[in-house]
Formats: sequence, structure tokens, C-alpha cells
Amino acid sequence: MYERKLGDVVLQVDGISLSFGAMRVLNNISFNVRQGEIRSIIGPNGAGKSSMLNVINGVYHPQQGAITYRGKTRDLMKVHEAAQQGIARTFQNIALFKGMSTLDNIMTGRNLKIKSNMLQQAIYWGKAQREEIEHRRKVEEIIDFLEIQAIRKIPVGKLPYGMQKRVELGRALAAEPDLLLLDEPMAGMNVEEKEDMCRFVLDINDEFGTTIVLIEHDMGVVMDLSDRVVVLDYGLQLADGPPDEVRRNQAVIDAYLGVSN
Amino acid sequence: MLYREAGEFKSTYQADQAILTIRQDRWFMWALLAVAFVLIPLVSSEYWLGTIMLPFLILALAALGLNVLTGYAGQLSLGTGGFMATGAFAAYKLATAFPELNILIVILMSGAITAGVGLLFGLPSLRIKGFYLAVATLASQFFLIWMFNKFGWFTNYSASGVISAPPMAVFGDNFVTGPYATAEAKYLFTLTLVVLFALMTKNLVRSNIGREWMAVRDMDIAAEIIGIKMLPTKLKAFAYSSFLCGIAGALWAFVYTGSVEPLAFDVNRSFQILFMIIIGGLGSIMGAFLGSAFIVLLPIFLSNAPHWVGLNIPVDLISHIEFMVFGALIIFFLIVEPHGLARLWQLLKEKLRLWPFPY
Amino acid sequence: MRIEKSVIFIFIWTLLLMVAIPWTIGKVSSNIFFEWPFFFEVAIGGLLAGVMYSLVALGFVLIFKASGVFNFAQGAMVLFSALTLVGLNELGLPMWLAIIATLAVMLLLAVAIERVVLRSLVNQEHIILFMATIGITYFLDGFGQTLWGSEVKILDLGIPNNPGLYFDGKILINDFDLVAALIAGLLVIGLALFFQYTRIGRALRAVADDHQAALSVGIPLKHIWVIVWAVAGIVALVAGIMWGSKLGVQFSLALIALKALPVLILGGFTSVPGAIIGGLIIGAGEKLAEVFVAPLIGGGIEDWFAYMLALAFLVFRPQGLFGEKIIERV
Amino acid sequence: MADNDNAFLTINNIEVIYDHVILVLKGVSLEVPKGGIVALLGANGAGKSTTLKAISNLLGAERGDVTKGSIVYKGEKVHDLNPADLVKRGIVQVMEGRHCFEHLSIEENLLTGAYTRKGGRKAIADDMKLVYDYFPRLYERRSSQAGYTSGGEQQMCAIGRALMARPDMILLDEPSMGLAPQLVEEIFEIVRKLNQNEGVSILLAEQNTNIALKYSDYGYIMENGRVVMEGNAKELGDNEDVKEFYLGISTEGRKSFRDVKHYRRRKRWLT
Amino acid sequence: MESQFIGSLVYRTGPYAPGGIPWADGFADYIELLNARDGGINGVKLELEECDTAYNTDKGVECYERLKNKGSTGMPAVMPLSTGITYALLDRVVADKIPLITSGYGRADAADGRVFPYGFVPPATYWGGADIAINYIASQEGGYGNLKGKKIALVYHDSAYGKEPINTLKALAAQHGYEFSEFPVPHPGLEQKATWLKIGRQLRPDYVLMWGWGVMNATAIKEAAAVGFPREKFIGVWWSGNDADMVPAGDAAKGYKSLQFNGVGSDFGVHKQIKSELYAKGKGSAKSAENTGEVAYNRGLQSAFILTEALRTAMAEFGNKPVTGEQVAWAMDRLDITDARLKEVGADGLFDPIKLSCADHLGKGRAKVTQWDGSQWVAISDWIEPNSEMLRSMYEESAAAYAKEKGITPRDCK
Ligand SMILES: Nc1ncnc2c1ncn2[C@@H]1O[C@H](COP(=O)(O)OP(=O)(O)OP(=O)(O)O)[C@@H](O)[C@H]1O
Ligand SMILES: Nc1ncnc2c1ncn2[C@@H]1O[C@H](COP(=O)(O)OP(=O)(O)OP(=O)(O)O)[C@@H](O)[C@H]1O
Ligand SMILES: [Mg+2]
Ligand SMILES: [Mg+2]
Repeated sequence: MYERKLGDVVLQVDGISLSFGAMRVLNNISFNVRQGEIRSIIGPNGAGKSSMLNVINGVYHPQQGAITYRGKTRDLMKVHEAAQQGIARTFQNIALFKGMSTLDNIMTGRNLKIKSNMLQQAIYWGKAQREEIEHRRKVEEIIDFLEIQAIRKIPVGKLPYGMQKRVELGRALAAEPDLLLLDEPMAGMNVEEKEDMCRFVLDINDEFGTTIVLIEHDMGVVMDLSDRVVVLDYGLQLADGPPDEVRRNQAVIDAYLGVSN
Repeated sequence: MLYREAGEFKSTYQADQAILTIRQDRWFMWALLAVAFVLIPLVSSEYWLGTIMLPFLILALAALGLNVLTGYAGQLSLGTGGFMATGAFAAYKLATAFPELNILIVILMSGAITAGVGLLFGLPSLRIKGFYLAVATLASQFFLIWMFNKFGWFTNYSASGVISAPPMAVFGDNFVTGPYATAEAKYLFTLTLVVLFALMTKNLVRSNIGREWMAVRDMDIAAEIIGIKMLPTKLKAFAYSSFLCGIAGALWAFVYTGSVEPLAFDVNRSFQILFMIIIGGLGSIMGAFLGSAFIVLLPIFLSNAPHWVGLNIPVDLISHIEFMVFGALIIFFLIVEPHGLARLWQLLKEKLRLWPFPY
Repeated sequence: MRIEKSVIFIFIWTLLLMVAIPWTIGKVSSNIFFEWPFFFEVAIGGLLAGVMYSLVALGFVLIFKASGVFNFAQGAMVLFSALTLVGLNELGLPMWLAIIATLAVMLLLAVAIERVVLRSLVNQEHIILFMATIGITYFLDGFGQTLWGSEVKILDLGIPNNPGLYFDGKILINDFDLVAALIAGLLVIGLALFFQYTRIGRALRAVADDHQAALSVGIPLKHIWVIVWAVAGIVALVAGIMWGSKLGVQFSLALIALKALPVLILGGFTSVPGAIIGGLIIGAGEKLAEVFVAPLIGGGIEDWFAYMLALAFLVFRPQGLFGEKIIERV
Repeated sequence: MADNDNAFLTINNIEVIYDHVILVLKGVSLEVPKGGIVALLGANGAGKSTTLKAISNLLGAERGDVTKGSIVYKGEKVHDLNPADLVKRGIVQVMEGRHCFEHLSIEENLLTGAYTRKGGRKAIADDMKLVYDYFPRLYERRSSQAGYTSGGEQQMCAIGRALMARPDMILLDEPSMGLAPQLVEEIFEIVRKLNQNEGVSILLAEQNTNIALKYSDYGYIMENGRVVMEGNAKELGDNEDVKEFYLGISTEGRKSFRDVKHYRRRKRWLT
Repeated sequence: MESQFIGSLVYRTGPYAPGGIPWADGFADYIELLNARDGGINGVKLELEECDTAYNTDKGVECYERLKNKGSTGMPAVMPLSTGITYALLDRVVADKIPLITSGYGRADAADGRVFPYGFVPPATYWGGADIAINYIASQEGGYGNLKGKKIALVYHDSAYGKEPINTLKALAAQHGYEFSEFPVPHPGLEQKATWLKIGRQLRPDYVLMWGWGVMNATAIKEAAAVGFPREKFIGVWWSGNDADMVPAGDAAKGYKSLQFNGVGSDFGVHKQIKSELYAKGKGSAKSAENTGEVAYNRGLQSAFILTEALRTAMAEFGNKPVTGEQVAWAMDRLDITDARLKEVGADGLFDPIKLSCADHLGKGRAKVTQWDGSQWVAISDWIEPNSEMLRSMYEESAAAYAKEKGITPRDCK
């Protein structure tokens, strides 16, 4: 096993509770994420994992608790603010822009970095064009990195599932995030594709130093990749610790892993 | 293989990001422009230029505007007629209040004013979506038409509420409005504007703002999560779209008919333009033109056709048959290709690329 | 039907404003004549007129509910059914037989639409289906007039149309409107039961959500669509009869669809009772506005006012009063 | 698999084209015996889902078309039947990517699954109870709108909905996707139970090769629109290539995902 | 011998078809009558081509452009039959030198021929119509003096057309002291309950005038009945007085009045000839000979009559061959339809004599009041002449404003 040095806490989740009507989805959840680590969230279906991510990037507003990101406890946040703070994510049910090509999808990831105004873009000369090319170069790097050169111009709606997941990752990367939230990035892939995906995740983490929060149901992947794992069970926090510890936790085995693991 | 992109490699991103990356396409476009600017004015009769090409171009511009809003930004709107009316009346007020203004400036300014109005009526789109929004935009349609009809100020208190364009020239005595404007002048003036705006629109949709629009269209919540702000993005779409529609309205009133009453921009106009972009292809520049051609030319063709083949059918029967054939053709084209004529054109190219193999 | 609290809240506010605004204006402005009996007369007249809109809106609801299709052709169907009815009657069929024959024609129409149009456009985006219904509109308009001509025809079912004075002669209500309200009420109850107590009701909602998934669980789309379009055709016939006896059967009948749209969005695209409630609110609202507000700003505001009113409701409830919530999730 | 008399479903050399131009399946043949569990394996985009949709005739809804070959089910050509008829004849598909009716509650979703059933309310209620037994989580969430349930819950709902039709044959497209490990096992146990107790035949497209081979009798491996390998589940599982590329077990045993070599490319049977 | 081309913009389809069909039939029948009976005009055969506008301005413009150059001399005159199309053609006809004849619609100020060399509005304008209606009301009330304090309301189609009479009615109100109120009805006017509650239950005016169109007319009459407003005090302009509008209103229409600028019924010589020359031989345009007396039909006859008389005048000057638009405009400036001429064609009492000049493009502008008796129109007044002096200055004022806006120098008519 690797010995990895973990950085400072970048994200602190404190006593978060979230309900929809009478239904309690998260119940007093607290954990933290450190700079540069790969942090996994696991738990049975409907445990509230995706909801947790939604809370972190401001789509859901918890009834209780606080989130501290980079030393600042945030107020009620608008959805688009997460991206401005350097938080990017992928989605469980792919949320690509179906009518656009792979290239355009990834280019949208850079929207916050483009500074030319509408008039300049309309004339497409000077600044707008320069910017466009400059960002294209960056996006091409991402495309190379993810090995999706061949599908650059294809509308993403027609791509097979696994490719779409990759494009989605590309879009998130294009924003050059500090914190990357991945919601089941490897669902529906075979072993080989999972290996590819793992490699991407590790490289992103290594090369760019991006902090990653990962939700995944493949225990092989989770246990191999993550530095620390938090386990949710229908809103409750069941365990939190290094993979090996979590794997041996009886409560986790009962609630989630089953015997065979 | 008649049509191919193989063998064309691009060595710069700039070349790859050009509007038309395939050589044949570029040639085709230049040829098309040459035909439009040179051949058509040379060979067409006044009837063709003034009665068919003009409305075709102007409505294509309006369709382009709506396509930005609906096809690219995904905001279904039925307020186009109202915005065209705004453009027409703004142009009229400007032209009569400041007679020395050049017509180009008048038209651009009326577009800008319409953009402002569009912005205002775009506000509800933040909460209202889909067909609900479509019907809600009818509020702006009815309200604007009512307003122009009701308040004499807009028509300079003419008794009937009809506005008519003063004669105006681009430069010298090249009149493009009024009784002494030739069909050629009107046509070339309109064509130039339409081509420029089409180019501008293309530029927008291939830039960041265009991608933001499409992102909002395809999945607004995901768009928001990657940092796209809903309100400015949607409002920009409303503003730009109404800008184009306003210009189209001004051209309609000034260059095409020369005088209009608000009812010329009633709800049927809005529907007409919406049909154009759906038939032509949502989210496609070319679609706006194809759709406009379909909706403007087909009925004229259908009503002339019996005459050409020497049949003497009563006019009412012709009209009824025209309706039926028109409706049937709409359905036919949708079944063949639901994503519009522009997509059909693309598929055709794809087939050509593979030709002579079936796939 | 479960009614949410917010709906009741909005409802009460609406009622309050509908009374308060005219009353205030009447007090403040000398131009506006306000008197309680007159207020009620206008309000009742508006409610009854609204029911007439609901009749048309119902047809939209049915088809939207069943396929997610915004059926632009509803207006054309109203016209077509009325034209057919009168046309057959003029050919010598007694009225009852003509009605039965028209029902059969509407059923045939539904079959044809399913065969030719819908079947080939399964699983397409809603806007495409919407466009297809526009094709149907053109076709029906042309077809109906080719068959039956464009002249005005009288449709007289002997529904009385006399001004009746009620409440000590203080309030005038038209008999025709009362009959229309009664018919619309019966229709709504019938349809609501149909949706509530048949498995078809549930299947319809499934189809509207996802054509492909509906197919995959074995819902026979084509039967469902024929049923729904046929029912919508019947509703169109009822609307055609009521509006036709009011206006004469002529091309303009197709235009009443525009009066039904605000009703539709206010009530919610997917709700049968919504169509009635929406009709009542829009009807009363626009009449009160026209009588008590319009004179201040020039009159003739009915049309856009109805749309603005609907818009105001949508800002609070983007899915209309009783529409199904728009699900947005990641 | 040689010609088999008790073949339940036979697909013979089918070709599928999307949009009239995109050729996706290039001559796929396969067979499902009565009461068998057959797995369809392959990488992303190999054409597994397309094959399943070709069988259940849901292709039309995506503007796809079977242009060649035949599909025979219980001795009858089913190419021209519409999906609803197929469901009546006992084939039901669980589509990839959940496809629940989002405005309907979980319970209503399940009820629509029983649309073609004739058994009466009692039988339907019994089946519903059975589904709830399989997926207790669904019971808890039964009155929620499906659109608001979690990914895994929707997956359960889709599977449960298909079971409500009491099919003779189920086409399962990636049933394990997005499910918790424990549940994956459970689902395959359910599949096996259905197969053994009720004789339901199963055709299964799955990325989780490991578990798919564990539960099935026979397997096909697809690549690029063609079947490139087939055999008994056991044999396939022992094949070195399959082991390495689909099961992630190399000669040195299972490797950690952390240690995967960069730039190792997949071996192709076809190029 | 070449034939004279005549283009006719009609609307036999669309929402206004019920009013458009009889007009088109009347127009076509009169042209056919000339061909059948006389072999055309002065031996020049008439060749009629219709183009259906569906009352839609875009289509109307297209029709005009399509027809204007047909035949050997092009279209001799255009009668667009719609206010919208009229406005869209105003500029074009000047450039094309084709007279634009709008009988009873279009721009009233085209009565001033100095500003509108190609615009003609015989036999009547809306402004004149408004004046005639007030004149009639005054006669009912026993003189203009009794109008003081009376309430007169106008229900109108909220469009360019409907707004035409407002200025005149206001001017007259100032003059005669009646109380004037306006009630716009939004297009298309399917629903007028609020309007009629205001009128019938609140304002309770003495008279209601109507500038309505299409389905709005029948609806208004029904709603008037529904609030119990007496139909005898309800007077519509000629476009609110079609048979087609009365039919759907049924019993409610009995007693309703309408202005007409032509006579009603089919008891005229010209009708007899049409029946014997055309319908007896199965050649008529209308569904049957019974339809020939409808007011809209008679209006179509009248339009055809005015046009063919202008053609005759032009041929007298330029020779018996097809004439051009410019020549017809010359003839229209000198059009003189006398009583004697009307007797000759069997239309005395059906049409009013018209005499135009370079400056006067209107003529007397007279109209009758007619009343619906439940099955047909009955004339209840003789020709009423509007207050020409007042109107003339209004026309000239408005025309001058138009000339200024358009940069037109009025021609000299001395
Ligand atoms: N509607 C469509 N139009 C065009 N091409 C399509 C369509 N659906 C699928 N394809 C293409 O067909 C090929 C096969 O897709 P399919 O979904 O069958 O793959 P799969 O084996 O199920 O992959 P996955 O494991 O990712 O689900 C892919 O290359 C895909 O791009
Ligand atoms: N917007 C919402 N409205 C109502 N209920 C919701 C909403 N979002 C989530 N839920 C409920 O909250 C619970 C947790 O959902 P969540 O999507 O977070 O689960 P998850 O842990 O990601 O599960 P899975 O592994 O299946 O994806 C689910 O039962 C779901 O039904
Ligand atoms: Mg989840
Ligand atoms: Mg698949």
C-alpha cells in the first residue's frame, strides 16, 4: 500500500442534515476532505451519497449543518457559484449536453475562463478568436489525455455510455478544478475500461494535484484508489477511515458489502 | 465518392475552427453567395425579387432570431410577431422623429430597442419552461400588438393606426424604401444585411456564448453546475433574438410592404416563424433559411402550380388543396427526418460521402 | 386528487384580488362604475364564459396527458367536427344521426392520425410532435373546407339563448351559458372518472413520460393513442357544437384555440379539473379586468390580460395550478 | 452453439442500421435455449444494447432498423411484431439507463409493468408483494415519484417493473449498473431463482463479466457489432484473454487498480 | 383581337370567407355577363383571373405582384378588398401606375386626388359612413337638435379598419353634443361578453354603432340580444351588414340595421340579365341564382361595374383595345356614372351615380340605411348624403399630413 501524505483540510462538512418533506436523506453527517486526497463515499442505494455531493456543490440546501470550504463557511450558495470556487463534478445519470459534440461539451467546461464579450464573439476577430484557439489548445490536451480524439466531433448523444462518462470527466477537467466530485464514474464499464478510468483519476490526482471526492459501488476500485472512505447508510454516517479499516468494519459489511467481499 | 473530407488535414486549430471545414462546402457557399448577389438580381423579374425573395430573406432573418432563442438556447417562444412589430414601430418613430438619420442606423437602433423589450419579456423564462413558456410568451405577443394599436403616439396619431415608411436611401439616391425604390435595391440591401447577420449569428453560436446557450438548452441544471449563470445567459439569448426579430420587423415594414398595421405582426406571424425553424431544423443557421424557403415558397408554388400546368381550378379549391398538401408535406418531412431540412441535408451529404456504398 | 396547500393559498389570494381590485378602482376612479349587483353579474358572466373556454382546453389536456403532445390541431378539430356535423345534417341526416355519424368520423380521424403520423414519430421530442400536429391542422382546415365549403352554416340544437333575470331582477344571466356550463361540468366529471378508475389512465401518464419505456412494458401505444385522440375528438365535437351554435359554424371556430391556451397553462397541461378551474379563473379575471380596469387604459385588453394572468400564476407555480411537477434532478 | 431444437430465441445474422446510415450490427447471430441464462459481453459500444433492442423491437423508437437476418422466438418470426405484442408473448426488456416513468410513483411504475396481465387484481397484488420482498427499499419508497429516487432505486424499479409482466423471457441490459455490491449479488440470485423456479429464459447484457459468467450458462462476446467469441460460461471464464481483458485477472492474479500499467492496449479479436 | 386582362383579389377561403365569397361571385358574374351578352367591352373580351388572398396581407401583396403584369397591358386596376392589403399596396401602385380602387374601405383621405393620383374611394368612405349614421339617428330623434345628451357608443374591431370612424364621430359629438364612447373588440372578436355587459347593463346608450368584421358581427348581435339591447337602435357599417353575418345570429338579428352603399335585393334589371344570361345556362359563379341578391354580392357587382365603366371611358379616349393602368387612372379621374347610364344597365336604385374628378376621388359618398327582417335586408331610407363640407376638410387635412410624411408633392388639379 502507498503511504500518501495528506494535506490540509480543504472541505469540512459539519453536521449536515437534509430532508425532503418527511423524508430524511442526510442525518448529521460530518467529515472532511484534505488537500490532494482521494476521498470516497460509499453506501447502499439511496443512502444519500449523491445528495451529499449535491449539498457540497450547492444544488441542495441542507436544513442543518455547515460546510466550510477553503476556510470559509459558506452561506446559502447559488448553484453556479460552486464552479467559480473551483468545484467541478460529474453525474450519476450522465448530464452531458446531448445536442453538442464532444469538443463543444468540453469547451463549455471552460466557460468561466473566457473573457471576451458578446460583441467580440459576434465579430469573431481579435480577442475572441485568440481566446477560442487558446482554450481549444487546452481542451485538446484534455482530449489527448482521455484518449477521445476519435470522437471529437461526434454529438455526445450518440456515443456509447462509457464514452459519455469520459467526456463528462473531460468537461469537469476543463474547468481546472481544485476539487473534483465524481459520482459513480465507472458504473456500466467493464474491467478494462474501469482500469482506464482509474488511471485517469489517479493521473488527475497526481499530476494536477486535484482533490477528488469519489462515489463508486465497485469495491475493488474504491479500496484501491481512496485514501479515506466515508460510509453512509440511509442518512446515517456508518464509518469513516482508511479503506482497510472500513472494509473490516462489521456494520459496513452488514449494511453494504455483503459477505462475498 | 463525390463528397469527401478525407485528404484534408488541418494543421492549425484556426483552420479546424473555420465555419466550413470542408473544401467542397466552401466552394458551395461562395457559389451560393455569387448566385444570390449577382445572378438572381440579373435574371429575376420584379415579381420574384420583390414578392418572393424579399419576404423570404426577411422572414429568414426573423427565423434566425427565433432559432437562436429556441433552437440554440432552448427557450420556446411565440412572441416573435410582437418583437417584429416592436422593430417596425421603433424604426417608424426613429425615422419620423429624426428624418436625417441614415436608414442603416434607424434599422440597427430599432433592433437595439427591440432587444431591450425582449430582455424584459425574457425575465419569466427564468422560472417557466417548455410549452408553458411558449404559451406565456403569447402574453408579450398580444400585449405588444395591443399597445401599438392602442396608443396613438406610436403611429404619430394617424387616424387608422397604420404606419408607412418615408422614402429613405442608403446613400445618395439609392432608395430602399418608398415608391421609388427598385426591387433590386431593396433586395440587395436586405440580402447584405441578412448575410451579415447570419455570419454574426454563426460566430456567436460557435463561440462561448453559443455553447452556453446550447448547454442551457440541453440540460439547464448541469449547465448551472458548471458555472453558467442562468439569468444572463437566457437574457442574452432573448436580447439577441429580439434584436434580429426587431430588424426583421423593421425591414418588413420599411423595405418590404412599406406600410403596416400592427395586425401584420399578429400571432399568426409568430406561429409562421416557429414553423420555419422547426421544419428547417432547430439549432441550425441553414435551417432558418431552408425553413423560410419552405414556408414562404411552397404555398406560392402550390397556388401557382395548377396554372402552370394549364389546369383551371377555382381559386378556393386551390387554396384548400394547398392547405392539405402543405400540411401533408410538413408531416411527410417530419417523418422522413424529424430534425428538419437542415439535418436532411446533412444526411444527404453523409450518403454522398459513402457513395456508392449504401453505408 | 390531492390539493397542495400552496394551491389553496394562491386560490384565496386570487379571489380576494378579484374582488378588491375592481372595488378599489371603483372607489377611486369616477370613470369606473362599481356596484355589487353589477360586479356579480360580470363575475358570473365571466365564470360562465370561462367554462366555454374550458371545453376547448379539455381537448388539449387529454392529448397532452396521454402523449406529451401539445396538440395544435385541437382548434382545427373543433372546426372540423362542427363542419362535419352541420354538413351531414344539411345532407338530410336527422340531427341525432348526424351526431352519431360525426362521432364515427372523429374515431376514423383518430385512427388515421395514429397510423400516419404518430406511429412514425414515436419517441421523438415533444416539439417535433407539436410540429406534426401543425401539419394536421393545415390538412384538416383544407380538408374540412373542401368537403363542406367555407360559407357560414347555422347550427341550431334549440339551446335557448334568452337573457334571464335572477336575484330580484338584479343579475342577468344567459340561459345558453348555463347550459354550456352544465355540459362542461358533466364532461369533466366523466373524464376525471375515466382517468381515475381505469388502468388506461395510469398508462397514459406513463406514455407521456417516456414512449420507449412505455413500449418496453407492453403498453400498446397505438391503441392508447387512438383512444385518446378519439376522446379528444368527441370533446372537440362538444366544443364545436357549443361554440358553433353561438357563432355559426365557420372557419373562425378554429381560432378559439387561442382563447383556451391561457386556461390550459393556468390549470396545468396535465389536469382535467385544472382545465375547469383555469377556465373559471381566466373567464372571471378577464371579464372583470375588461369591465373595471380596461376603461382606464383604453379597452380591448381581454386577450393579453388572460395571458398575463396565466403568466402571473406560472411565476408562482411553473407547472400551472394542477399540473404535474417538472422534475429536475442530477 | 450448434443448431438446437429447444432454442427459444434464435437470432440469425442480423444487421442494424441507425438513421439509415450508421451500420451498428454487422451480422450477429445468437441463440437462447429454453430456460437458459445467456450472457452478452463486450466493451462499450460493441452493440449489446442494440442487439437487445432489436429483439424487443424497441429500435424503431430510436430510428434504428433491422435490415437483414431474422429473429425467431418460440418458432415465430417476431421482427414485425410491435413491442406490446412481444410483451404479451412473454418477452420483456429492462432497458439500460433505468427509464422509469418519473412522474409516476414507484408503485404506479410497478403497476404499469402489469399492464398486459390478465390475472386480475389479486394476482397483481401478489406479484407486487414479491417484488417488494426482493427490494425492500422499493417498499419504503413506494409512494415517492420515481424521478426523485436515487439511481439505484430507479434501477430496482425498472427491474421490478419488468418482473410484474410475468415474462417467459427477460432481456436484461446492465442490471448491475449503479447497484451496491450486496444488491448486485441479490439481483443475480433473483435472476437465477426466476430461471430455476419459473423457467424464465434470460438474455443478459452485462459489463460486470465476473458475475455475469458466474450466473450464466453460456456467453457471447461482442466487439464492434460482431460476435467474436462464444462458449460455455465456464470455458469463457477460463479463457486467458477473457481473463485478462474482461475479468482483470492476469497470470499474476488480480492487480490493484492503482498499479494498472499505462498504455496497455486491449487485444482485439478483430481489427 | 386581344382581350382585356382583369385581376381580382378575392378571399374565398380563410376566416372571412363567408363575406368574401358573395363579393367575388358578384364581381365575376358581372364580368361574365358583359362577355356573354356583349362580347366584352366595345368588342374587347374581358379575361378575369382571381387570386385568393384569404384576407391575408402577405398573400394579397403576392397576388398583386403576380397579376400586375399579366395580359397584354397588365392589370388595369386593383381592388384589394382589405384594409391591410390596401396599405401595403399604396406605394406600389404609384410606382406601377395602377389605380387602386377601394370601394367603401381603405384610406378615406384618398378622396383627395391631388395627393393620391392612383387612389380612388368611390362610392363611400368610413368617415362619410359615420356621418351618415349620425344623420340617420338625428332624423330618428327628430333633428340634430335632439342629439344633445344622447349616448352613442361605437363597438369596433380593434384594428386600422375599426378605428377609422372614431375621429369623425368625435368631431360630430363636439358639434351636436351627444356623448360618445368607444368599445374596442380585440381581433377576431369571438368573445364580447364583457363589452356588452358594459354597454347593455352599465352605459345603456341610446344607439350603438358597429364597425365590425367577420365573426365579430354575429357575436356582437347575439350578445346585444343577450343583454337585451334593442336591435333597432344598433346600426352597423356596410361591412357589418352581410347576409352571412345575420344568418348565424338567427332571430337575434331581427331589427338590426346596417348602412349600405348599394341597394338590396335582386329585383333589378341587371340581376334579371345575369340570371337569364348566366344562371339559366349554368354559368354563374354563385352556388345558385338565389344567392345573387345578397348585399355582398351586389357590392361585387358594383365594383365590377365601376371598373368596367372606367375601362369604357379609357377606351373612348385611347381606342378600343386593352388599356393600361395609367389609362384607367386617367379615366377614373373623369369617371361619370349618370342616372341615365344606370337605367341603361338596369341598376338604377341599385347603385348611386358617381362623378369623379382630378381632385375628388370619392363622389357624393351616399349610403342607405337597411334593416334585417329576419331573412333579408330591407331598405328603410333613401340615399343619405354626408356633410361633404366638413368631411372634405378632414380628407384634405389628413392627405396633406400623409403627403408631408411621404415626401409627396400634391399634383395640380387646375
Ligand atoms: N440512436 C442511435 N443513433 C446512432 N448511433 C447509435 C444509436 N444508438 C447507438 N448507436 C451506436 O451504436 C453503437 C452500439 O451501441 P450500443 O448502445 O448497442 O452499445 P453497447 O454495447 O450497449 O455499449 P454500452 O456497454 O456502453 O452500453 C455505438 O457505437 C453507438 O454509438
Ligand atoms: N430532490 C429530491 N426529492 C425527494 N427525494 C430525494 C431527492 N433527492 C434524493 N432524494 C431521495 O434521497 C435518497 C438518497 O438519494 P441519493 O440519490 O443521494 O442516493 P445515493 O446514495 O446516491 O444512491 P445510489 O447509489 O442509488 O445512487 C433517495 O431515497 C432519494 O429518493
Ligand atoms: Mg447516487
Ligand atoms: Mg448498452
